[in-house]
Amino acid sequence: MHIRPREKPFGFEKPKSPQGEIEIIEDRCKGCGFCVEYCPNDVLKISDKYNSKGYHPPEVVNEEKCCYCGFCQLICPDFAIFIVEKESEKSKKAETVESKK
Amino acid sequence: MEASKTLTIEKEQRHPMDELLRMDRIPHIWCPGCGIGAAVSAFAAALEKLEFDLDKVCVVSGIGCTGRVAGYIKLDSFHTTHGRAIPFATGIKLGNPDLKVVVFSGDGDLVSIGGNHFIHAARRNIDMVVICVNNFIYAMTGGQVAPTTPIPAYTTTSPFGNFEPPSNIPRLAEAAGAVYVARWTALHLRRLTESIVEAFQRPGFSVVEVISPCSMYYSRINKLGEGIDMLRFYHDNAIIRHGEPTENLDIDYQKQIIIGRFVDRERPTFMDSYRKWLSGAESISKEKVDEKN
Amino acid sequence: MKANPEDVFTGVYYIDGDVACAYGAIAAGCKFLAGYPITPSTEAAEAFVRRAPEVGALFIQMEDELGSIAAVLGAAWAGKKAMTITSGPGFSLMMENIGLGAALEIPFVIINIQRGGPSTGVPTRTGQADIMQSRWGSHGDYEVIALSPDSPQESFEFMIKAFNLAERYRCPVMLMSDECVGHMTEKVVIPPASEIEIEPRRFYKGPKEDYIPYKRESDLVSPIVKAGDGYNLYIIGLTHDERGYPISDEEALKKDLDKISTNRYLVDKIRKNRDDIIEVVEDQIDGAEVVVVSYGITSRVALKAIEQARSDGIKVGSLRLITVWPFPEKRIEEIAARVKGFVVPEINYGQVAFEVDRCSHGEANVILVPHGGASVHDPKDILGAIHRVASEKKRYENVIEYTTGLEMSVFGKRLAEIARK
Amino acid sequence: MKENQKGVLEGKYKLSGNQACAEGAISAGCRFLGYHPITPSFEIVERYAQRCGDVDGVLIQMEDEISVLAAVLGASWTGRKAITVTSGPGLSLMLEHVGLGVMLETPCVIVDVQRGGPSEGLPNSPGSGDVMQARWGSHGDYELIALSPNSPQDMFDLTIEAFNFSEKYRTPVLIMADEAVGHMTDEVVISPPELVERKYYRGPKEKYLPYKWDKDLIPPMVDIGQGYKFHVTGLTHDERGYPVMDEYCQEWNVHRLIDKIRLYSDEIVRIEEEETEDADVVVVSYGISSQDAQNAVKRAREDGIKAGSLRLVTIWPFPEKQVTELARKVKTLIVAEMNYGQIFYEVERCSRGSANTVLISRQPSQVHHHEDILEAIKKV
Repeated sequence: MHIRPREKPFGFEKPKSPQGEIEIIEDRCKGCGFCVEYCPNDVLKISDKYNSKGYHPPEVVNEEKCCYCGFCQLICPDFAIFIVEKESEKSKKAETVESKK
Repeated sequence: MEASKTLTIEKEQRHPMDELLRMDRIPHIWCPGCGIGAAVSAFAAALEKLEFDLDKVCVVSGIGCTGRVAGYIKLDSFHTTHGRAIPFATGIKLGNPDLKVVVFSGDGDLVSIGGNHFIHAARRNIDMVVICVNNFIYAMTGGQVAPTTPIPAYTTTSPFGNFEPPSNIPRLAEAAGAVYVARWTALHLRRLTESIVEAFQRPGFSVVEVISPCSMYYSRINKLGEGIDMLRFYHDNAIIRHGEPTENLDIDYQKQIIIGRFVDRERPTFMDSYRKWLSGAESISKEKVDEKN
Repeated sequence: MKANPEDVFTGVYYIDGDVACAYGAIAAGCKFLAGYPITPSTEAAEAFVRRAPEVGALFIQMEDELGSIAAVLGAAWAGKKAMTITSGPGFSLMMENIGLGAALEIPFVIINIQRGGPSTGVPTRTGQADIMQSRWGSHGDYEVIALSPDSPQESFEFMIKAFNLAERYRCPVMLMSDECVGHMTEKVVIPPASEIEIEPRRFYKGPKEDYIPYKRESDLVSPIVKAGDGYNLYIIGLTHDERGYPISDEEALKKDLDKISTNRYLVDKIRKNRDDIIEVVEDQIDGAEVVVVSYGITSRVALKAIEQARSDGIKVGSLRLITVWPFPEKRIEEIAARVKGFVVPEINYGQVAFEVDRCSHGEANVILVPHGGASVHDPKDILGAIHRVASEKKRYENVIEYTTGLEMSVFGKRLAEIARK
Repeated sequence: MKENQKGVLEGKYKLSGNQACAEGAISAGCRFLGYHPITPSFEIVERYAQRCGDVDGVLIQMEDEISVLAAVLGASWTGRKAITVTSGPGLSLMLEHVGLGVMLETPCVIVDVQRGGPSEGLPNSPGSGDVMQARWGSHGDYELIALSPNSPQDMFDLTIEAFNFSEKYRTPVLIMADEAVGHMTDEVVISPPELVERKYYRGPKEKYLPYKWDKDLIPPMVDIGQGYKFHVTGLTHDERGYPVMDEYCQEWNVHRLIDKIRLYSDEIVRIEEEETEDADVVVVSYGISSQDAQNAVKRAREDGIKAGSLRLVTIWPFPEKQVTELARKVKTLIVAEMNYGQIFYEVERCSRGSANTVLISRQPSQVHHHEDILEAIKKV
């Protein structure tokens, strides 16, 4: 019988939580509200300002809650919001240490 | 006309999808709250996952709101006549079988005026992916009744309510011989992306139906709110049932919508059969050309 | 026969040309509309469907234009006055069945709200480039009648005229409107039913057993029956004889097809009756040096140029085609002998202009003022063409294309000059 | 180019007009045939199907004629020369895509083996009732090229010519054959053809604009799948191929589509004149009628009548100048055609009043049509 090695719930590697930044191209937004409604962590809110087309683009209100799942990017029908993924700070530090070595 | 009058976006923000879009044509013409843009996002995400050589992918559209998709995707793209996207794509696929051909069009275009071509392309099993955005209405011409309009929805040409039974696209596709049939909504985008990936991987005629809100005509005439309200409705009423028999997939007005992947099978594609036929045919043809004096 | 008062929405309206078409059709007794959505004609179908229940009419949106026209042909055989509404691309799709309608001599009406072409072109803007198509679009030989309105009021009136002509001559009648007229909103006066003359269908009245489907009366048109009246009709699109039975190819090779088939009548019933059908509006033709031949929306644009040219001292006459087909050949011929030349402004690159040129037999110069569509002419171009014809000494070898301001502003010079380099 | 000649025949063959057309297409390098079966054009498909294996051609029977032409246009954009064959009713269905082909400037060839019309008409009898339809059938304004063969050899030669025109001018080209020519069997000489190759774009990829035309008014083309990522649309478009809905763009686009044929009509037009030098009466004809006309002219000459014959090989663009010149020289132009007057009107227009014009409508039953023409000549 094949014995499987004991695995941690998410595999051997420690799960990385993605880090990033939310970018909103305000002038493309048509104010449909899809991203705000379906953000799992309520990171976004419709803002009070107007863009050049007269719509209210969304704004980031709870950035710390963002899990960078990218659903806002996927659901935006106007290609106006996206996530720029970044390496988490810890891993960055580790990298720099390695490179110094 | 020279390409001078283009709207450029000043900031250096580069959306990851910009590579795949004709940026000189963005913003697109779709209304606020329309789901076609989301379907395009899912398509782009699927292409990213598939890691195809994008030079070898081409998009063909018919006429209508969804018909404009071809004009915004930066691939070899064709905006053809109403209903004839599938035959045009058939020609492309047979002309150069190395290409990946996608037909991206609407329900009226594919099932009404193009219904015959839909059936026969599925029957022949021509290797292409058909993404059918179903918004239950002819939106480009101003909200006329469509072959998918549920009973008794109002449209401008059914001002007293629609009474014609609507088409069930997955069932039609299955019966005609499609090898892969799935239906998602403009909200179930991760699964939609997954489905488009699978549709590309299956050799043969694959159909992915995308239920999408028409915020300007369908929901306004029927007083269903805005695009976002339609998405909320999908959220509450869409039930995922993979492998559901397609006869159960009729869509009733504002009732539950069964979504999922319904058909996934194998059949020889047109080009496979054709090559086989051609290799067998060579001997015949040599015999026949003997009328030389 | 007078119109049915229930069908006529008597009153004064402020509506666009599309809606006027729908009201005109209803007033003419149209009880069946099969259509398919196409910009810019949908307003007409929408108006029809909203008023249909009041008059007991039926609207069906078919799966495509081929289906629409086929349904119209069927409904006409069922005894209903029937029509369809479309625009260029839909019109192209209908061509095969227009031929069938012509061959079967079915009375029906097609409204074509023309848009800029070819192909998908400019769907939301105007054009006049389907005129030749309406005459020659289907394969084989046949003749049609085509009318061209220039205002919503005329759209209403011509719909009634169109149905009357269709019933009278048992042939396809086309209302060649355009996007400009279709979307132009103006005052439309719908008169009481007692003032609207309606041509009833020419039903056969003789004994049943003597009925022969295509037996001609003196005006070359045969009376019609409807399906379900017990005549056991056999109707077929193959070339047929008087009884409606197909003629075999062997027979066609042996006998004189003109005598045994109905083919000859399809053209003759229009050609021989053309004097009764043709209608033109003339203005100051007598003594004119230059005559402007126009139709549809262009005739309204031309008015401005004509007025200006008259004040410049040129004697300008105007000939407006109400019936584009059959073409007023004789009238043009008569005028050609008396004038220096014709100016033909149209929103295409030469269709009716060539017809005018043909009928003038080289006796008058013809200048075409072309326009690609998507807007109407600049009256200045028409005025320029009038001046050119008035001062021209030599005789042209062919239709001359006037270089419009639009061409100059787009290309900087004449396209012909660019190409010849 | 060389590998394209694999399987191409050479030599003398006994072929029907339809078979010759298929061989012509193969010789011209056509490797895609889309069709929907229709009498009397089917022998072209039959022949092509038999020869398909030799030349690696693609053959597909579509569900109707509408889709046939759509598929042909699609195939043409992949770089294959493509052809479709049909007859009157099929051509009526194809019309929308003829317009699309013109708008997208897609090279392709449509063979219309004409039969009696209108509607289903007489499927096994010849006709020429579609010649005006060929020019005016689709909505909107456009120009295209139509050729009219009168023998199997002509079918072969003109099919190659049609491909050359379509590649040179980037336009659909129609071959207006008829049932009689299609089913006529005769000796056909198949010789290596002179082919015009597609005008391809050769500049840098990122600078490619699908409708940026050269001085000859014809934009260079690329194939799908080469990474140009271009967009084309049936809507009125600018040089990028993107839709623009205004009169300037419409003028820019459609005026050129018209002029790229109209201005080059001298290079396109082909006519055959016989004994017109001193003629009083000239019979103008095309297609199968021209054989009768030429016979009748010979007989008339024997009888001492100064008759001549003008055969239109190119119907569209119409040989206006040639007919006008001829009309000045002669007293009467007799137009012999198999319909109730179509090309007759064009001849009437171009004769500009300097010659009388007479129409003789031929019917399928008139096997000895030349006698009628002769009679008409004598009468004049």
